[in-house]
Amino acid sequence: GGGETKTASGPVEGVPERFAKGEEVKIKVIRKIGGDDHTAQFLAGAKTEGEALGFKVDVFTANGDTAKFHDAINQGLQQDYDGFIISHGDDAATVDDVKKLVDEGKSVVTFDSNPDLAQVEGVTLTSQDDEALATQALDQLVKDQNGEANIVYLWVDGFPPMVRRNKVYQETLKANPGIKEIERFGVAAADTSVQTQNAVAAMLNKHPKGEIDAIFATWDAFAIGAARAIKEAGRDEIKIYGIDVSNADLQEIQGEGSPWKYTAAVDPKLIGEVNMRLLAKKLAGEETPATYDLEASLISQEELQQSKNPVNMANLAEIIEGWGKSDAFLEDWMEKLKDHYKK
Amino acid sequence: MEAKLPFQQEPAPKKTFELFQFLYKYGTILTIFVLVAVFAAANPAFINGDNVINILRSISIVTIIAIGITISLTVDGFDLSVGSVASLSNAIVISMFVWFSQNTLLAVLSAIAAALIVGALNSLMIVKLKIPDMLMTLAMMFIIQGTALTYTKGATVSENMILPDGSFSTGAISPFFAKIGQVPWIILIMAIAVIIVHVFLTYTKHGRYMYVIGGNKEAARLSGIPVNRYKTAAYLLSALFAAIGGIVLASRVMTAEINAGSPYLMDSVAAAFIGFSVLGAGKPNAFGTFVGAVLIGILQNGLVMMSVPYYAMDIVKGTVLAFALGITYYKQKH
Amino acid sequence: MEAKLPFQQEPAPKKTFELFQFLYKYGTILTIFVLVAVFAAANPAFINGDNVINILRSISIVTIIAIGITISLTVDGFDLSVGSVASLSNAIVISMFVWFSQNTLLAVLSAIAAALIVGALNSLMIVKLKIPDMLMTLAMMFIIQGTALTYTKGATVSENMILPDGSFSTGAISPFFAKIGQVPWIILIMAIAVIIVHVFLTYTKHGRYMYVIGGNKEAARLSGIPVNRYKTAAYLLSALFAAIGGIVLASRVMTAEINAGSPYLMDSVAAAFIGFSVLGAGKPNAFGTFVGAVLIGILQNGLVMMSVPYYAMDIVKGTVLAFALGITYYKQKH
Amino acid sequence: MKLQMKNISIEFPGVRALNDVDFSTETGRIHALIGANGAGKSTLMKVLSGAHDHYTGEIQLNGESVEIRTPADAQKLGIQTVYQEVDTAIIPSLTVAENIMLNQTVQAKENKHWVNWKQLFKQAEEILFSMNLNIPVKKLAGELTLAEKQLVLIARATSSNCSFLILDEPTAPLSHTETSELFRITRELAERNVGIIFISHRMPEIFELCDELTIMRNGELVVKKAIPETDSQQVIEYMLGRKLEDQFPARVSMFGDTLLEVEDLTDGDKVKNTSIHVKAGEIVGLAGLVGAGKTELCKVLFGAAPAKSGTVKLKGETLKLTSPHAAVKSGLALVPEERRKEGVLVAESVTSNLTAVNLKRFSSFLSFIDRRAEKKTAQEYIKALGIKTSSEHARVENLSGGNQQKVAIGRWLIADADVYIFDEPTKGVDVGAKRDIFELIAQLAAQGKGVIYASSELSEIVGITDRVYVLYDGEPVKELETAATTEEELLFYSTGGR
Ligand SMILES: Nc1ncnc2c1ncn2[C@@H]1O[C@H](COP(=O)(O)OP(=O)(O)OP(=O)(O)O)[C@@H](O)[C@H]1O
Ligand SMILES: Nc1ncnc2c1ncn2[C@@H]1O[C@H](COP(=O)(O)OP(=O)(O)OP(=O)(O)O)[C@@H](O)[C@H]1O
Ligand SMILES: [Mg+2]
Ligand SMILES: [Mg+2]
Repeated sequence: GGGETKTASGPVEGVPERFAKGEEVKIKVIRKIGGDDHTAQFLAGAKTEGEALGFKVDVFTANGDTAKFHDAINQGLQQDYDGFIISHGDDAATVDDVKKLVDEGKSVVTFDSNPDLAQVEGVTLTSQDDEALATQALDQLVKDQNGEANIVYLWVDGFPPMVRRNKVYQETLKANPGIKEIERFGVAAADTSVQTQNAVAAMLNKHPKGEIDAIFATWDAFAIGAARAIKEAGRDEIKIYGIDVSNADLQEIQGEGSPWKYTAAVDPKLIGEVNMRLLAKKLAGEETPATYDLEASLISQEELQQSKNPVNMANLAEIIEGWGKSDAFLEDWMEKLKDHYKK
Repeated sequence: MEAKLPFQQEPAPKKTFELFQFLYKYGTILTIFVLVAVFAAANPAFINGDNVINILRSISIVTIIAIGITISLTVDGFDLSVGSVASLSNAIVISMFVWFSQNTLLAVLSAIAAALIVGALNSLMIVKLKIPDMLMTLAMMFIIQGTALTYTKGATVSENMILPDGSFSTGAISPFFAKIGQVPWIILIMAIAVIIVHVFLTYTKHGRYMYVIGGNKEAARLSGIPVNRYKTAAYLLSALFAAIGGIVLASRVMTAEINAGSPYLMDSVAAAFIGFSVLGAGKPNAFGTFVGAVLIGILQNGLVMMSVPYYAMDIVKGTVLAFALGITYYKQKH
Repeated sequence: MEAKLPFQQEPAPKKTFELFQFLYKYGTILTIFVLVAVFAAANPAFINGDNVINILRSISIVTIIAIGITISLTVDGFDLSVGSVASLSNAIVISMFVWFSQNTLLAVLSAIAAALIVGALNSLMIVKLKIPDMLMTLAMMFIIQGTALTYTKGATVSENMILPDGSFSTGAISPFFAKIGQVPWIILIMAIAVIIVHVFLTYTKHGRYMYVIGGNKEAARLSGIPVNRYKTAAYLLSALFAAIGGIVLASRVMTAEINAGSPYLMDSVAAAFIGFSVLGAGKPNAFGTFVGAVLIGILQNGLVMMSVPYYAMDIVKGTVLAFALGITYYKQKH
Repeated sequence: MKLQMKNISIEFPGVRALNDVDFSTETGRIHALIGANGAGKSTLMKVLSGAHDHYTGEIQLNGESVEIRTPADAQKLGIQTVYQEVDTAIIPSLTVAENIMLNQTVQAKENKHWVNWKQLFKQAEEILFSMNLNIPVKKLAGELTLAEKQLVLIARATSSNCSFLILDEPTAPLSHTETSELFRITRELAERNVGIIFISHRMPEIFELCDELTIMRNGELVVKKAIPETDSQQVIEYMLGRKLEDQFPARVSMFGDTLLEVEDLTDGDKVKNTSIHVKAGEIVGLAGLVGAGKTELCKVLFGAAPAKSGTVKLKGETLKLTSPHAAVKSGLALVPEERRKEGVLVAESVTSNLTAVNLKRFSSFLSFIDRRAEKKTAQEYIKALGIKTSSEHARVENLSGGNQQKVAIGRWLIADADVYIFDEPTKGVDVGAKRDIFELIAQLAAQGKGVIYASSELSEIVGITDRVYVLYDGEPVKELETAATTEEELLFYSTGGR
């Protein structure tokens, strides 16, 4: 719920003035897209980190409805929030909204939003490093296939991260004439994975064994659907290279005979956490950068399968070095706050 | 006047306060008042002027689209394609600015023209081929959705977007157009739409004909009303209002995202249906639809304000809707 | 008693081949054959056995859910909540395994029990409070969607997931359960559902009564048919089939994604409506619904094979749907 | 003005409903159109009013050929119609005023776009006033009684340009007094030089009201005659193509034990303090004017409307009248008054209509229906009842009114109940079919069933029943032995006489 966090619980030593007296700090996290695991983890990351710091954190997703997203920002403006995390505000109107927020003296951190936000003073733009994500997955593909492969491209236009990933993909195709795209497909629907599953099943029929070497899936919902379709058809000669990860993805990758070999990802929970810490620094009046890219890692099936225990998002860090453990913007005073609000 | 027929005497009208009759008529409005009271008690900011404007702004697009559905409902039709028509007109109006550097008038007219073509197709198939409206507009929904997607190549259209050939688009959205989606214009447009359609349906011959057709198509035909012509008009109007909704949406978000209009379908249908019973109308009506949209808007806003977790919001929304329906329809059980 | 009235002689039934009568009856099936021919000509792989199985597998969940809608349609109802019920039962069945380490029987039964509660609520409100079914099930759709989301806290449920307290879930999905969503079981389940419901609706007293109620509720009531009981049964059955659809989906994807069932609503509605006219039934029927689902499935699969860009797919899907509707309903115009 | 229809023919799938029919009449006259059920009367009038466009033949006004293919064509020529089935013409969701003014609004000048509500209500009120009717103009038409709806439709028809008025069985739902009121209105219209075409199955009123008559049989014209030149015996012969024996079957009443006992039944509204009983083999009449509460009483007895207090015992056992389902189970049967809405399943086949109330008889283990047995029984009953239908698969929708009624009765015969309740079973039924229905009812009584016969046709009450309760204002005010009473006495008590 709205979170019965402890507020006004007396003074804290050694922390920025803003937090020293234990005054209530209210944060609103507003995300445009929703209904996927990435959203759930992102929001969970922001919320747990914020509450650990003693903030009151409200989260909202507009489930892809742009106008509702703006309604929520405008509504938040009327309420007594101190800071906002805005996620996936990729349209021009977001810039105006954020301007209004900043004019009202609110602190704002954005994630994967309109690059024009850079023009608004005092806002930090964070993003997953989409170029790095795509490059890591594609480089691995090229390496595994020795630069010669027929591939299926699973991609959907219309979303800024997708546009950025596509750019890398096009460059890779240009650089490696041996890589040929023979099919492409992609829908952004509520049941993307099932639709992809059905579509890939049809493609596998069209192209008999030997005609497809690999699939590049620019989104985990595509990859998981493709992986299921390949398993159903028993076409284990095809390898999947994906982007993004969730717990369900990890189970799929670890599964016996899964074709999903690699996925490049940033921990979505960590994104939420880092966003929250950036916001805390802003509230404390500390210096923050104008932009920040979260680092990407490449997760391989091999590494996962070597693990004795089943791997999930929490213990992935034990296998992938540096996973989920960024201490970016983690200040000493934050640890103190966390200690203070513990129990 | 004297009754010569021995119609047995009408029983004296019952003076007892008829609770359910009352609830039927005022149930929805009552629910709104209760909600306002609850939300305001929880957070006084709920009823400050800015928030009222927020709510009105947030329901304006839903209301405009729902008004179109209402018109299709009056002739006993049902237009499921409105959401996709809104998406299409959103895409067209923005692309006219961004890709083709056209002026506001031309951009808006193109969007409306496209919507009217859809409306004409709908009515042709429904009126001439007698395809059931729900089915036909469902099929049309797919077609338009696909058309809008193909038109934009599945990409979001926005200023300075990268075109397929790698260059940037140079067109700009006119500042005048940007006004449409802002307060007070967006609210004014909604108000005008509601008032015009209310007047049209209640006080003009044409509006009454539509109700006659909706009430008994056969009777309407037999009394010489050109039923097909009015049904056609209804689908054209419903497409027109969907287009206006899409244009206002375009101005509000200044981009054309894929399927941007489709989330409005459900809320609009709900608003139009809730509107049936408002003030005991018992039929689709513009004012009722507005009240229905207000109910939904207040709920949405109030729940966000009360920080109800987003995933529980649907429960509350559904429950209040069910509750409003419950008191509204309980009377019919008597 | 003897017929004393001098009846007109019956005219000999016309032997002329009535084209449109024929198209009305066989329009949908004809469309399917044409599509198969076109797709097979474009790519012979389309009609190889594996692909036929692909198609059947891809329509199985839609068909199962659409069968439930069909039952609600027979009593002149309409259940919009099936998609969300499928989501809910998907979430419950997976969580029973993953969170609570239950066995298959218990997992499946819990999901079905939850769905039946929804069905009971729906029918209570519709039958007792006389809330229009579309409205009530719309409200219920929101409620169930929210409930499912709240239950899973808006996250995907999968094996080894992290629980809110930071620990791992240790439950595993039973290998037996995993079979349900695989060929041939998934297709068999669909086939059995279609056959049972077809036989039920066509050859049993209860099915006949449901159609009678759908045709004229008041006349059915005065014929001594327990209308409310059958309406209740219809909503329970529709929820039951939605739950089965959700369970099969769960087994197919082995996770519980948010709102996983909701996309099935539209396709299921389309399938059930297309099914109306199959073989000239003129009313909702299980076999027709299956044919409707096949039509949609073939289209979907064939278009992917022909590498139609995904954004144009909806256009083709909608157009073929409109075309099938067109030839199906043209005859009523005579 | 002279109206002539020449060589009119029309076909529906499977039926040639009209075959070279000639019909003519003039303004200022009241012209009766009569014929057995399914003779084609309604169809001929639908041609005249533009409701069917696929007929062949010619229509002339004053010798000039006119084209009538749409309702608007007919109305422009001043041909107005009140259709047999009121529900096809009334708009239940709109007010009485809008219903009355519908044609006027439609025919108003093209450039008139606004609705003047005040004027609309006023004009509607004036029209009702001129007809001496007291119906609130702001009420929704859906809330009216059947008779009121009928009158509203007549008001609509006469409200605008009207040189010919077609009344298709207008008196069927009307009571005696309402009928005379209607006759007054009709005569006034004729005096105002409107030509009336009047369809009815009630012989006496035709002779009372009309100037001339046209008789149809099997979709063909039989004869046109002036009223003074003929009598009802002859007319019936023309109609049926044979002589009609007695209208009512001769019966020997043999009563058994008391089957149904109703004590102090009250529904808190229309039905008050009703205590009646029915013996085995007895036909008990419920007489009363329209609105006396006959239908309500029948429905309460059948569990179709809630009772407030009172007991109903069947064969000594107290019934729980919670639903028609329960009533049927305990052995009651009701043939309701409004057959299209309540009595038959219009969209279903004749077979499934006939078997619907007793499907159990045709279903076996696991409720599977034995279709062969079902079909056989249906065919038997179609033959036995003389239901005129193209086959047992035909949809009841396409049967004529009288045949629909036979289906509505037939289904209960299959159900084999103990007590049969008939609510106006002969409404809209021709004399031949009426005779069949009386025969059926007599047979039921002879088999030891109890029969309740509700009707506002006093002649029928006198003709068929053994005993009669007269209802006034929802209450049985008098119980009479039929043999010892007369129509006059029944009317006396029905109108509140004491
Ligand atoms: N739309 C239709 N489709 C098929 N058959 C029809 C249609 N309309 C009328 N008929 C048939 O035409 C014949 C004449 O019917 P019509 O309704 O004119 O009889 P009627 O003389 O008015 O009888 P009644 O006194 O019972 O009302 C009947 O056999 C009827 O079944
Ligand atoms: N078609 C109808 N529409 C609305 N109300 C009706 C209708 N028919 C009957 N009623 C209601 O039932 C009440 C009782 O009338 P009812 O029909 O029981 O009288 P009745 O004695 O059966 O007359 P009838 O000769 O019409 O059968 C009416 O006052 C009216 O309120
Ligand atoms: Mg007739
Ligand atoms: Mg009656």
